[in-house]
Amino acid sequence: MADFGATDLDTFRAETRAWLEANYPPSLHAPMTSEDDTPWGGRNASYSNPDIQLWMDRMAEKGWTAPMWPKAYGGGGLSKEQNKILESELRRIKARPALSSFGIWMLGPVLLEYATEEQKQKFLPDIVKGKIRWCQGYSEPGAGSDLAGLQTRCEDKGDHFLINGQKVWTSYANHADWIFCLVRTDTTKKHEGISFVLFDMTTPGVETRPIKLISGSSPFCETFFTDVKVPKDQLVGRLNGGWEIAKRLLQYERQNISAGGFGGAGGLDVADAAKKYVGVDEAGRIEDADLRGRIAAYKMEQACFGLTIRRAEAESKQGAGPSAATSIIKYAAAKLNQERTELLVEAMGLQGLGWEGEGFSPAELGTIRSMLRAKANSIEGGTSEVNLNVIAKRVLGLLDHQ
Amino acid sequence: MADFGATDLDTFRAETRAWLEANYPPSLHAPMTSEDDTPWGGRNASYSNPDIQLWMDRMAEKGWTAPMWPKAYGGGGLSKEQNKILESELRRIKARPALSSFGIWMLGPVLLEYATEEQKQKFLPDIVKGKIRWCQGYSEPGAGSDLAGLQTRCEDKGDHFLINGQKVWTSYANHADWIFCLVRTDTTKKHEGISFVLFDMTTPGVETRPIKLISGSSPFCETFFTDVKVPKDQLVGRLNGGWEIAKRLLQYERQNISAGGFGGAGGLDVADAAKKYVGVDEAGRIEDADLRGRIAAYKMEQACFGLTIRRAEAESKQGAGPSAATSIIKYAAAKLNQERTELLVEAMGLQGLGWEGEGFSPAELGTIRSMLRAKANSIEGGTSEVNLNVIAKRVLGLLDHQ
Amino acid sequence: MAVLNEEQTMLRDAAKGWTQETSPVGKLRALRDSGKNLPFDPAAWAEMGQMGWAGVIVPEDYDGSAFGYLSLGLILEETGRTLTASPLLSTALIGASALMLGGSDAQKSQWLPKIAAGGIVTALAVDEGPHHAPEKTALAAVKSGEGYGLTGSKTFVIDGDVADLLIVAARTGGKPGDTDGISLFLVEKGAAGLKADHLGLADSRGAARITLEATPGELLGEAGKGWPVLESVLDRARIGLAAEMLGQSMQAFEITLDYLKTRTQFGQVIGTFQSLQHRAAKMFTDLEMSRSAIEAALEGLDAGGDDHRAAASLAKYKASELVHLVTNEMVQMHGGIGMTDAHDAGFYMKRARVAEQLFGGASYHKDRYARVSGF
Amino acid sequence: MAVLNEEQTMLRDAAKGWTQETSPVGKLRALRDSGKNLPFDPAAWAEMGQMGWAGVIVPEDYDGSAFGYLSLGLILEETGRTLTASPLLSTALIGASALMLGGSDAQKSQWLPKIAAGGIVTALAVDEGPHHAPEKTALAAVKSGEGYGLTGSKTFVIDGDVADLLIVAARTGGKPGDTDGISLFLVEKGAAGLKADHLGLADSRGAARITLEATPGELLGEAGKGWPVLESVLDRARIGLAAEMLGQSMQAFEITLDYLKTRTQFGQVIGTFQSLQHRAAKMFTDLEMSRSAIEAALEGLDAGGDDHRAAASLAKYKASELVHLVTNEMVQMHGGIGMTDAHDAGFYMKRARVAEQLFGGASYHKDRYARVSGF
Repeated sequence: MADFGATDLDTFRAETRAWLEANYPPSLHAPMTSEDDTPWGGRNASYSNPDIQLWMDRMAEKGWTAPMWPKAYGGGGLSKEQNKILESELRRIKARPALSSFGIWMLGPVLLEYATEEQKQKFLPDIVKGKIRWCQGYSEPGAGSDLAGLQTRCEDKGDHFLINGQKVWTSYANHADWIFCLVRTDTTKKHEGISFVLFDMTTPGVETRPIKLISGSSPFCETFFTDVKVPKDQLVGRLNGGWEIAKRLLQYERQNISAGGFGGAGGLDVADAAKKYVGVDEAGRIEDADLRGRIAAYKMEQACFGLTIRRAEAESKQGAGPSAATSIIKYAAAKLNQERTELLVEAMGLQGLGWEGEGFSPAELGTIRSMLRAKANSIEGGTSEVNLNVIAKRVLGLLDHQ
Repeated sequence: MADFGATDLDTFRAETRAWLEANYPPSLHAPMTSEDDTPWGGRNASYSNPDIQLWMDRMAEKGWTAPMWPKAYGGGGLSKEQNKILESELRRIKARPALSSFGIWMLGPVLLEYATEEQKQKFLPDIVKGKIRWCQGYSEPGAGSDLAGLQTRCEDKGDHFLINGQKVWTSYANHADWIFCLVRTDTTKKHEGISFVLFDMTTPGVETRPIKLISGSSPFCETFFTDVKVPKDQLVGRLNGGWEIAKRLLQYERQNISAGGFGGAGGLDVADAAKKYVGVDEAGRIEDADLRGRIAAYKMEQACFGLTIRRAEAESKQGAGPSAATSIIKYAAAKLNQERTELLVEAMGLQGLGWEGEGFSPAELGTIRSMLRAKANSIEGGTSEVNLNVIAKRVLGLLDHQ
Repeated sequence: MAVLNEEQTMLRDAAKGWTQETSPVGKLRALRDSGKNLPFDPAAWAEMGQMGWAGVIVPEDYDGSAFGYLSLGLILEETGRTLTASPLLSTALIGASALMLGGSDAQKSQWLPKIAAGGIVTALAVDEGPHHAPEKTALAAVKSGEGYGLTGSKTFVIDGDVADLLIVAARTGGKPGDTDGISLFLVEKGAAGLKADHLGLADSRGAARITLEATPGELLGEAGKGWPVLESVLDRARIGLAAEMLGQSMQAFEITLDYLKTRTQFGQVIGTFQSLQHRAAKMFTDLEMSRSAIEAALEGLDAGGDDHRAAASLAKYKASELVHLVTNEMVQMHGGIGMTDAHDAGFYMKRARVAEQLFGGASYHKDRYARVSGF
Repeated sequence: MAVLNEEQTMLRDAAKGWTQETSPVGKLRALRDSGKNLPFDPAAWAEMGQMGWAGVIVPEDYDGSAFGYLSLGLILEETGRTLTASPLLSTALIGASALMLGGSDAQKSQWLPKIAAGGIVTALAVDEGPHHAPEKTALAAVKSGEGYGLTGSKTFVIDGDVADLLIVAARTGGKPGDTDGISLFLVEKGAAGLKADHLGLADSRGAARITLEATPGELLGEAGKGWPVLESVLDRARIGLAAEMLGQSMQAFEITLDYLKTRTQFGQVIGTFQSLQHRAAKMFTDLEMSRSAIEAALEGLDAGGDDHRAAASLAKYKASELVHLVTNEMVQMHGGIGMTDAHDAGFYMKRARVAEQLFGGASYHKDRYARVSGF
């Protein structure tokens, strides 16, 4: 990759801006009205607005759904600096994402690192184009925080693998085309008996069952494998070498979470909600002084969190490896999103506890559901307890009982 | 002991009231002005007011410094009901304690249970009379929460024991006449190698060194034993059977703490202090709304604590063994006293942080010192961490790693 | 556990047996999934009536058992354990208390026996916004002939959509914010201009929005002087609800403790991890402290006296903080399984959040306790 | 750790080396035990002056190095680590800022070079009661001839008893509570009617009570319009003090972490107990979050702009909460040894409590942050 100078970057910005102006479908300036319009791609994708597909295709054409992946695999081949410009130009026009994809966020980076050339050619371009939607087969009923305790058996049958077992918390498995999956290929070892395989969800013996959550939504499935036959060239990396890939992939998952924290910028501001639903005194202060203090404390923590993300980026850019601040981000993000959503419920009072039916606005009906959804933030992708263990041991150097 | 009926108890109350009116020295109605006037008794006792000694002697004469101990050992021989009446009559005239004594609170009860008749005759009457002041030789520099890890050596030299080692946190060791002391008589075992011995603090080889605390006071000592010779009849219970006695004694210590919580009723009320030092708004509310909320939360917890003590007493009186509520009392008492003293410092602002010199009232100067002293509440007599372990394991039935 | 007499022990054991065997959490799930928007199962309420639970605080002269508030609290604690939906709070406690405290002899004779028999459901209509604020009552009562006409609306009225008798706080004088000028009225089901709409809440029990338009109401107590009665009734409601929340917290804690003792990760039962042990021990501490406050408040009601404000605010504050903590820990300690609708944890958390808000949340009662204490 | 330039890295390393080697906590202990009631050791301050620390924010035109607030913050963080007492805050930061923001050219020329050289000590006299409340200033300044006469008293003035120059907030108009009508004055040591008494505080540094009686003061800035300058100076003081508290928290945490790694109980190093591990990890989280707020606030000062209110309140709030938690955990995790005067933990806790209160505690800044944020 050529090292672009400032002038080249200015040119790139101008060209990008022009291209976006010409190619961003005007109908997508309207806010997204349904989760069903999330551009997940895949074989069975369908959206309320065809421009969603158009925008995905146009971006994929340029490789900008995976801007920094090599052009050889369909990516954009952009440098870090160019990617920043692309992101800022997309933000400028408030563009919707062109493609939401576990393939891009999680699988792609590890394929680039661990897969054979043949595998890269086979899988990466379809990820970039949004043609294949992937899901992640990691957790099992008996293997949550202790992921390496997984039991899904994968036997070598000579010309193929045979997979039997059960996964849980498989995000959108019922909508996915393919799965990247951790399986046990050696029962005599723990971490060293795990392999990383890919297979088609339409393979006979694969069954998915959506899990209804306490929030009422069903973004996850139980996934069952009964005598599922998988070609042996769909193993990534070495046999029994899957744990290293799994850990690397979890890093990508956590980075993805940390980018904006949970919940992000969306939703009603807590202080605004309290002003509206609780009321203010003559000085403009939220009338419930105790709630006001807790909202202020939350907002201050949230401000610290944003400054910590900024600092961690600046420090790691300086090159001395990942910042120590990075280790706390998942833990802090989960806590903050839970605090925010609890405060929102409290600020809205019983109006924030409406579940369905008349008498509540859509935003009000979303409040308790978001709060319940946020409870998963300290469980999914590593529990807060595991996060604290990791900080204590890896960062602070404390030991286990000897 | 005869089982007194209601009429007998009325008579007892009348007689007690009359005796107290005749015998409580009027000069003791004035509040105690110095900690030096705490009636610890002992060989070297001296008080600013001779009536302190007079009151102790009169009460001791009747055995009422240890009201429920058998008369045979100098105690009052009162029943539970009679003792309640005595206590209520003492409260009625706001009597000062006649005798403050580790001998009565801690040592006496275990001597009654474990000592030989000869030992009881030798030690108990002098405790009741306040003639001998006792201290407790338990903790060591390497044995705090893990008390059973103690190392003070006690060797059997045929006609005597020989003791070498060091104790720490020995309350008022520099003022005590005798010590009850845990020593190691078998180095090959842990709990089963501990014995419980008594000896005179004037024995050659005993040395005490007061420990200055962060609050500025020195209620504790380091205590050193160098070739201290102890007669063998001063062993209580069996050789290597001291751990059982030690545990029983710690129960008495904790009961003693739980009676009124730490800090007790004394000192400035936190809400009053905040009203005075922070000010109130037009509705009479403490001006700092956040501090007001935290004071209210503290006061509500304190109210719950008082109600819990009451409930625990009522439940254990009902006879079904100690109430489950009892297990939380030491933990909760420490937390509450720390909260109270921290709130007091905060309410008084920098005026509550005065250490010495002009510019501060005596109450103000006591504020930060009390707060610092309260930090020990969650360490002394079993740390809060150990309390939580005990609740988790003994009450909730959770186990150690297997 | 409070020291109980024989009657109370029997009542408590009967309530425990019935709720655990006949009315587990699955009943609430079934109520929700029935899609009927009912605040409780009428058949279950009929059984409660047969067991005499509707008349526990009602004097014997009016066909009650006069066992008192502690006794009713014991039943509420047990129904709270299994999240049993019922009008015990709205009717057996609040309706009966309002009539006992504010009713004329005629009103008592008319209504208390029906309440005691479990024959009717009553509802207290007090709040007009999403946050508890009884003194902000604005709904107007205007003299009309011999009686009054009530116009306005109330919201989040527990059991209001199925009530046979509403007790409505209305304003006959003063302005919202004043305690003077508030009056209580009895409004019967089917009265002219009365409308009740179900509000679907997260706890699957819901509440009602009530609108009245020149609806005839019968004065309960003295005109303009309803506040002391209303506050006394509300304090009873807070204490009774706190007892229910205590039971809920107890069961949620016990379910969680069982899970800690059985779930294995990293080759260890997770209850052996010290950080979880300490958190469990702290929850236990809170449970014990809250129980003391709640039982003392119930005993205080039975002991008599006019002012239960501090005791009620203490009980409701502690219960709210407790159930919030315990349900959060229940979900977190269960991990993923606790996030699924198939598990009961979600039901405990959703009911907790509604109960926390009803009759004032932790923040409201902390402020009130401070006010009552003079700071 | 913020991204530093070469100058800043050198400055930080020099400060670390000097404080850890030359000015450990034992120096504060010696200061306390000397019985001289000095707020700092003059010899140490002289060394700091020689190293150029007094002039870090002073412009080069006035003999400073103009390295800026982040640079001064780095030094304060290092002196905070070892509880080094010095007038860095009162003079190098507050005094210099007040003159830079409010001073005339003549005043700058007269005082800034002296400050930069470490030749004088300055003190900001603002509060009149035990709680920080600058707008409540009542001390009266009355016009007298060409100048003003100041009458009243100030309390808890840092370094006020040894200051060569006092910056006094006084009222030339309005009433206590108003921000209009506040003016700033320079009052020199030895001025008529000026009296300073040492106040012995728990942190062994103390403060001063200042009384003035018709004491001549020279206006700093415009009469009656002193509030914006005062608030800007106070925000700098809060941010600088927060940097000192961050350092203090860091060192207290590290000492504690070392103890967790060495102290043995029950046959185990206590740092292997999971509940202590989680508490340590939470402290680390707070340390990192606080560092972000404090460094951002320092960088914000260097970046310019008028309004640092939110950043300053955020920094001081976080620092106060942090140092409170860390010093409590320091004592608790050390157990008995942490309760002894022979150990350093008590010094950290006592300084923490004083620093928490100075220029507004956590509660004050939480309220202020909400106000500034419009709710």
